[in-house]
Amino acid sequence: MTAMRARTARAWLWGVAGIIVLAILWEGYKWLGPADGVVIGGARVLPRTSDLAMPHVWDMAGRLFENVTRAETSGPLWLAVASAALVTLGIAAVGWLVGVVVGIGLSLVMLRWRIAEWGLLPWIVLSQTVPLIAFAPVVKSWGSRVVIGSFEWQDWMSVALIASYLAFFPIAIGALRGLQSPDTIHLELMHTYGIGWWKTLGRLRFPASVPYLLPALRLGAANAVIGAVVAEVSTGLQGGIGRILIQYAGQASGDPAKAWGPIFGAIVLGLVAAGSVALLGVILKNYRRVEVGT
Amino acid sequence: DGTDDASGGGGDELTSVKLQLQWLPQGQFAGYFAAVDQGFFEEEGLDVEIIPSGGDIVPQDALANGDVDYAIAWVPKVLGSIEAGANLTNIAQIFQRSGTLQVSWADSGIDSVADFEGKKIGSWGFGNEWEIFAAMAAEGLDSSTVEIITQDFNMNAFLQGDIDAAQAMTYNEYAQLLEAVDPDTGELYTEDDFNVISYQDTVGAMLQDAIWADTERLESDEAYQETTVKFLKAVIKGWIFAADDPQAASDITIAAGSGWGPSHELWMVNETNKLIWPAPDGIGVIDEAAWNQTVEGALSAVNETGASPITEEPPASAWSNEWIQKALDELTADGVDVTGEGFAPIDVELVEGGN
Amino acid sequence: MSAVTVRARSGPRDLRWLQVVAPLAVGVIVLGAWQFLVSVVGVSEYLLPSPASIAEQFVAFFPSIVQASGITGLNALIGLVGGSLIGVLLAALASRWSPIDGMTAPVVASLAVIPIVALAPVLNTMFGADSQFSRQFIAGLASFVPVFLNTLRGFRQTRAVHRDLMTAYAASSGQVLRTVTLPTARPFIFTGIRIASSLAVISALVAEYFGGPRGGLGGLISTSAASSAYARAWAYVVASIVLGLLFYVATLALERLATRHGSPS
Amino acid sequence: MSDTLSAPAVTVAGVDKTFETREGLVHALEAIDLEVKAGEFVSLIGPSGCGKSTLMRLIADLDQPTAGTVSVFGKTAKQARLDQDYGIAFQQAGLLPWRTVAQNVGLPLELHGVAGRAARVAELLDMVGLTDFAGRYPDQLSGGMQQRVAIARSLAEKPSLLLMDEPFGALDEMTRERMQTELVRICAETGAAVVFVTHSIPEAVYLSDRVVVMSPRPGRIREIVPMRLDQTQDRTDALREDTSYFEMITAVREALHGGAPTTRGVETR
Amino acid sequence: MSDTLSAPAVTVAGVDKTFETREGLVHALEAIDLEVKAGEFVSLIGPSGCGKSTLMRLIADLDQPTAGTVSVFGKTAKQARLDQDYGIAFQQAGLLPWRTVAQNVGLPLELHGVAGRAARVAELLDMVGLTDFAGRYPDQLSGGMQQRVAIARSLAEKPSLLLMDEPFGALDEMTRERMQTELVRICAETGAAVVFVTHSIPEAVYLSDRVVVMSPRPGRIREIVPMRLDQTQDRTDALREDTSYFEMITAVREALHGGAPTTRGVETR
Ligand SMILES: Nc1ncnc2c1ncn2[C@@H]1O[C@H](COP(=O)(O)OP(=O)(O)OP(=O)(O)O)[C@@H](O)[C@H]1O
Ligand SMILES: Nc1ncnc2c1ncn2[C@@H]1O[C@H](COP(=O)(O)OP(=O)(O)OP(=O)(O)O)[C@@H](O)[C@H]1O
Ligand SMILES: Cc1ncc(C[n+]2csc(CCO)c2C)c(N)n1
Ligand SMILES: [Mg+2]
Ligand SMILES: [Mg+2]
Repeated sequence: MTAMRARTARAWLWGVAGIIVLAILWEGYKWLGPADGVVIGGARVLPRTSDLAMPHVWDMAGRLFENVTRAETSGPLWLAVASAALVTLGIAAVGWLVGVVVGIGLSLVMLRWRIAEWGLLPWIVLSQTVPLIAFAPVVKSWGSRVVIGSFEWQDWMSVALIASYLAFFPIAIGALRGLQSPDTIHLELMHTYGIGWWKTLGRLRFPASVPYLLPALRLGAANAVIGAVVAEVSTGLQGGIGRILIQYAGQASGDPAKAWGPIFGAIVLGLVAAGSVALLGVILKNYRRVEVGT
Repeated sequence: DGTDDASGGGGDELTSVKLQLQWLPQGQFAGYFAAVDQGFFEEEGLDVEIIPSGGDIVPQDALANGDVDYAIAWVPKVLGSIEAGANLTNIAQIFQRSGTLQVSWADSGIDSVADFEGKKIGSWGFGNEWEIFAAMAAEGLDSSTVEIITQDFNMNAFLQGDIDAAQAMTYNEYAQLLEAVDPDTGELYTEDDFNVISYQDTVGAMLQDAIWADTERLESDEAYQETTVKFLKAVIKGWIFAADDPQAASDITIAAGSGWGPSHELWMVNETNKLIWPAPDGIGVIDEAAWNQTVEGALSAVNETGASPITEEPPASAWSNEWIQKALDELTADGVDVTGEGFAPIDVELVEGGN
Repeated sequence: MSAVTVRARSGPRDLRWLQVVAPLAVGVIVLGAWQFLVSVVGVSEYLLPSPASIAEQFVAFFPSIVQASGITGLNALIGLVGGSLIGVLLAALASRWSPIDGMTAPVVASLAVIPIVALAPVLNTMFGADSQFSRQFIAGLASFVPVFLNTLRGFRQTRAVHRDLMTAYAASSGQVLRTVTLPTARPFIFTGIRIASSLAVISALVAEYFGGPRGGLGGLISTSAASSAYARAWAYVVASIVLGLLFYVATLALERLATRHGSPS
Repeated sequence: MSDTLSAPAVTVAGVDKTFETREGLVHALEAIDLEVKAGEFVSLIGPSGCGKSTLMRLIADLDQPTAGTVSVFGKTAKQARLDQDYGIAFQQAGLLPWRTVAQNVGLPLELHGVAGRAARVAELLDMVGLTDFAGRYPDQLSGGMQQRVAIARSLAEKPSLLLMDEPFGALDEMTRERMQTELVRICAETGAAVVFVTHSIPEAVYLSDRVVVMSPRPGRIREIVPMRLDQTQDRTDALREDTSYFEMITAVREALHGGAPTTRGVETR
Repeated sequence: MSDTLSAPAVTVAGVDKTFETREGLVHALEAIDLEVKAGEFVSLIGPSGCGKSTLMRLIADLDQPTAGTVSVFGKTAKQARLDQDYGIAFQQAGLLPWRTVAQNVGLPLELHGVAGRAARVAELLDMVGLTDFAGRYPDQLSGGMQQRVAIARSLAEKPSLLLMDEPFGALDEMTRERMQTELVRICAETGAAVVFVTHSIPEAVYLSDRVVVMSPRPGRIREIVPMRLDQTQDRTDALREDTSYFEMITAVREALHGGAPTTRGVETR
C-alpha cells in the first residue's frame, strides 16, 4: 500500500518536473533562439522568439491574475476562463452522455446482428473523417427548426450534439470490442446454463466489457470537450471557452499573454473531464480484474 | 423561432424578433444593443433578441433558413447568397461607407492597390475579400498576381512580416495595431508607422453592414411589414443614441457581452459612427450609385479559384428603400434628426491591449 | 488515447460477400433517403443540397478539388510522418528511461485533450502565417499523441521469455532493440499510425480555418459556405472525406503488412 | 431428474461430425457409438485433434452432430441442457474475474433462480475445501484452487452427469494427483456419471471405469479398455503404486499406440 | 570450450535466493548444493513454486543468487553466459513470431556472427525433422513443432550444457513421448550435459541419470534419486513398459511425497 502511494507520489513529482522542464525549454529557447525563428529550406521549423509569438512563462501565468479588461465590471482572467470552462464542461457532459447512449446502443445493435456490424462499422469509421467544423452551422440551423410542444431547441444543444458526434465513436468501438471480449469458454458456459441473449448480456458481456469501456469512455470525454470547444467557436455560442478563445485571440496583438489563458483553460478542462471518467474506474475496479491463466 | 411570433404584436404583448449579427457582440453593433438597452425596441412593441455569430455562422443564411427575422451582413456576401437561391432584401444600409483598409508598413512602398502586385496580401476570407479583388480588377490585376494569405483573428501575421498588406477594419483591426507595442521602441505603434489604403477611396469599395429581411414575408406578410418599420425605427434611434453618446453606447456593448477593453470598445463605436454619420439622405437609405458600384465590383471580382461572388445582376427585390423611408418619415415627423447633421466624432485614446 | 482497433470479425466464406455488400447497401439507402428528402419531400436545396447537385459540383470543380486535396493532403502527410517519427522516438526514450516517461506524461495527456482550434492561432503567430508549416505542425501534434501512446504500449509488450533469451545470448542493447523490442512494438506502432492518419487530415484541414495561405480544402469549404454555395462546400467536404479515407486505408494496409506474422506463438 | 437415472447417462449412436473450414471439410468424428451408464466414470483419451473435445461438446449440446444421435438420460442433448441435467468443466477454470469465489460457485443457481442458494454454496465450498476463500476473487487464487471452484460450480445443481474437458490439464503433477483423489471422492458422494477428457494415461487409468481410446483423422473409437481396478476398491493414493495400476497403464498405452505392443514391454512383463 | 569439459558442467554451492516483493521477502531457494557432471542428464522435480525455475535461472545467469556461488564449467555463471557455454529452452517455445523457422533457429548464430550459418541451420532442422518447414512462420506450426524449433535453437551453438525449463509442458502425452525420445537421441549425439526442469515423474525418470527432488518454501533439495536405469541401456519406447521404470517412478513419487512410502505401494513391489 505504502509502496503504491510512494509510486503515485513519484509519478506526480516527475510530472511536475516535466512541466518545469517544458517551461525551462520555452524560456531557454526564447532567450537563445533567433528572433525570427529557425528557418530551414523556407519552412520555419522552430518558432519566433518575440514576445508576440512566445510570451514569457511568467507573463502568461501572471496575466491570469490580472483583470480581463480595464472595465470595472471585469474580474480576474482566471475567473473568466474558469467560469467559461465550467459552461463548456456542462455542455460537453451532455454531449458525452448522448455519445454514451448512442455509442453503446450502436454497439449492441452490431453485437446482436453481425450484418449490422458489417453494414455500420465502416460508416462509423468513415464518420470520423468528416470535418465537423464544416457542419456546425448546419447543425445549428437544423436544430433551430426543432420545436416539439414546449420544447424548443437551444443553441447549446447544437454544441452538445456536435460534442456527442466526436464522443460516440471511441465508445461504440470500445463497447463493441468489450462486449465481444468474453472468451468462448464463458459464452459456452452461459449456453450450457440455457440462458438467453439478454441475460448473457447482463451477466457476462457487460461486466466483461468494463476494461474496454473505461478507456473508451475516457477518450469519449476528451473528445466531447474538444468537440464542444470546436462547435462553440464555429457557432459562436456565448459563455463557453470557445467563445473567449476567439475573443482573446483577437486581442493577441496588443495583449499576447491573454490569448494563452483560454488555452490553459481548455487543457485543464479536458484533463478534468477525462479524469472524472477515470474515477468511474475506481468504482468499477472489481470489473477490471483479469483472470490469471490457470 | 420568430416567424410565428412576429405576427402578434397587439396590445401589451411584445412581438418577439430575432436579429442575427455577423460577429461577436462589439461596438460595430452598438446601435442595436443601445436600442435594446434604452428600450427603443420595447417602445415599438418589440422584444428583440440579438444573436451573435461565431466563425462559421453565415447571417444571411440564418435569415434565409427562417432561423431569424433580420440579419446584419455585408452586401457583396449577400449578393452571392441571393444568386445561390436566398430570397433576401436589403431594407436598410446602415453603414454608408466601407470601413475596410489595407494596411502596410510605412516604408513598404505599398501606397495603392496597384502596388499589390507580387505581394502577400492578407484577407479574412469568408467573403471579406471581394473588395480587394474588385479594387485589383479595376487596376487590371487579377488574383493570380498576388499571394492571398488568410488572416486570423488578430494582426500578428502582419506585425511579424508574414503579410505585406493586411486587411483591417477602421473600427477594429486598425485599432489593434495601434494598441500593440513596437518591440523596437517599447512604445505603442502610431499611425505614422503605417500606410493605409482605404477601399472607400477605390472603385472596389462595397457596401457593408446592412439590415436584411426575408423578401417573401416582406411582400405578403403584413404583420412582418409592420414589424419591419417598427424595428427600423428603433434601430435608428439606437444609432442616434450611439452617435450622441459613444461612451454610453460603448458601456452598453461591454455590458452586453463584448469582450473588448473600454478604450478599444469606445474607438470601435466612434469609428462605426463615422461610417454611418452623417447620412444626408437619412440613416439606412440605400444610395443607388453605391449599390450599383457594389454590384459592378462583385461582378468584376474574381478570386484565385476563378469564382466570383455573383455572375449576373441581382434581382430588383435585392434592395428596397420602402421600409427605411417609412421609418425615417415617421421619426422625422416626431422631430428626430435622422441625418446626423451635427455629428462630430470624438477623439479616442487607445491604450495597450485595448484595455 | 488508447488503440482503437477496428477489425470486423470475419465470417464463413459464403457470407463474405455480405461484408462488402452490407456497408454499400447502407450507403445507398442513406444517399437514396437524402435525395428523396430533397427532390420529393421538398427540403430546400438551400438547406440541404441533394447528392445529385453535390456530385455535379464535384465534377464541375474537380480540378480545384484535386489541387486543394493535394495541398491539404501534403500538409497532413508531412505532419503524419513527422509526428509519427517523433512519437516513436520519444516513446522509445520513455520506455527506456522512466524519468522521461514520467515527465512526458502530463505533456502528452495535455496534448491529447487540447482542441486544435485553441492552438491554431498561437501557432500561426509562432511559425508564421505565410507558410504551411503551422498546419503541418498541427497535423504532427495530432498524429504524435496516438503514435506515442501506442508505441509506448508496444515497447512494453516485449515478452519475458524473449528478454530472457536475449540475456542468455548476451545480446547487446542494440541487438535487443533490433531483433525483439522493435518487431514486438511494430504492430502497435502501425496501429497508432492508422489512428493518427485520419486525425492528421482533419487537423490539417481545420487548421486552415485559422489563417495562412489559401488553396486547401478547409479554406475552400469555408469560403464556399460563406458565399452560400453549399453544394460546392459539400463537394469539398466529400473530397476531404475521401482524402481521410485514403490515408486510413493506406495506413491500414501498412498495418496489415506489419502484423502479418506478429501474433505471438 | 431421478426418474431419468434408470436410462443410460449418455447414448451416442452412429455419430459423425464434420466441420466446414476454409481449407475444406474436416472430418472430426466418424461412426462413434458409446454408452455411458448412470454413475459410470468414462475417460476419453487420444492424440491431439482426435475429436475428444468435439465429442464432449456434442454431448453438452454445444455443437450438433452431422449424423447420428446423442441422447442424455433418454432425452435429446438439447433438452438435457435446458433441463440442466449435466454440469460442465473445462481445461481453463473459466471463472468470472469480477465475481468472488462464492458468487462464481453460485452463478448457475442464481441464473436459474434456485432457492437456498447461500446454503448450497457453503456446502459446495466445503466439499472442495475452499470455505475460507469464499470472499476472494479468482485472481487471488492459485490455479489448482481456481479449478476446484470450477468443479464446485459444475456440481452446483447436483447434476447426474459431469462433463469434464481436461480439467486438470494446467495443473502440476502433485496438485493434479490431489485433485484426482478429490474428484473420486466427490463422484462417490454424488453418484454422478462422468465423461472425462484427458491426455494423461495414468490419470485416465486412475479415475475411470472404462477408458475410451480414440484415433485421429477422422476421430474414431479405437478401443474401449475396461479398467480391471475393482470399482469398489478404494482409489487411494496407494493404488498409484499398485502393479495392477501399471498393467492398466500399459494396456492403455498399447491401445493408444495402435494395439501392437512394443516387443520389450511384453517381454519384461 | 572443450578444455572446460573436464570441469563439472554445473556446480551450485550453498545457494540461497530471496525475492523482495510487495508482500515481503520470498525465500525461493535455501542451501542448495548440486553438481552436474559433464554429459550428465539431471532433472529437477518438485511442486509448483519450489524454485526449480529459479535455480535454473541462476545457472543461466538470468538472475543472481542472494548467497552462495554458481559456476558453470569452472567459470562464473556470467562468464559462461557471455561465452555461450549453454543453450536454453523454456516451457513456452519463445519463438520470434516475425521470423521464419530457419531464422529463429539461426538467431543465436546471427547474433554472435557465426560463419557458415545456413549449413548449421539446415543440419539442426534436419536433426529435429523440420527441414520441410524452414520457411514457415511459428504461427503456422503446431505446439510440438514449435518446441522442436526452440530445441534446435538451443542446440545451435553446440553447447556443452543444455538448460531446459519444462520444455514439453505444453504438449500432449503422445507428442511428449516422441519429443522425449528425440531428446535422448540428440543428447547422445552431442554429449551435452542437461539440466531439465519438469513436473512429470515419468518424464524425469525416462530421461535422467539423476532426479533432483525439491520441496517448497523455502525451496530445498529433498533427495537426489539416482536412476537405476543403466545409462548405456537404450532408452527406447519399450523402456516405458519396463518394470524397473515403474519402480523408479514409484521411488521418485515417494521422494516427492516426503519420503514416507505409502503402505500398499511397498507391499506390492
Ligand atoms: N469449430 C471447428 N471448426 C473447424 N474445425 C474444428 C472445429 N473444432 C474442432 N475442429 C477440428 O476437429 C478436430 C477434432 O478437434 P477436437 O478439438 O475435438 O480435438 P481434441 O481431441 O479435443 O484435441 P486436443 O487434445 O488438442 O484438445 C481437429 O482436427 C480440429 O481442428
Ligand atoms: N521475480 C520474482 N519475484 C518474486 N518472487 C519470485 C520471482 N520469481 C519467482 N518467485 C517466487 O519464488 C518461488 C519459486 O518460484 P519458481 O518459479 O522458481 O518455482 P517453480 O518451481 O519453477 O514453479 P513452477 O513449477 O510453477 O514453474 C515462488 O514462490 C515464486 O513466487
Ligand atoms: C473567422 C473570421 N475572421 C474574421 C472575420 C471578419 N470579420 C467579419 S466582421 C468583422 C469586423 C469586426 O471584427 C470582421 C473582422 C470573419 N467573419 N470571420
Ligand atoms: Mg480438446
Ligand atoms: Mg517454473
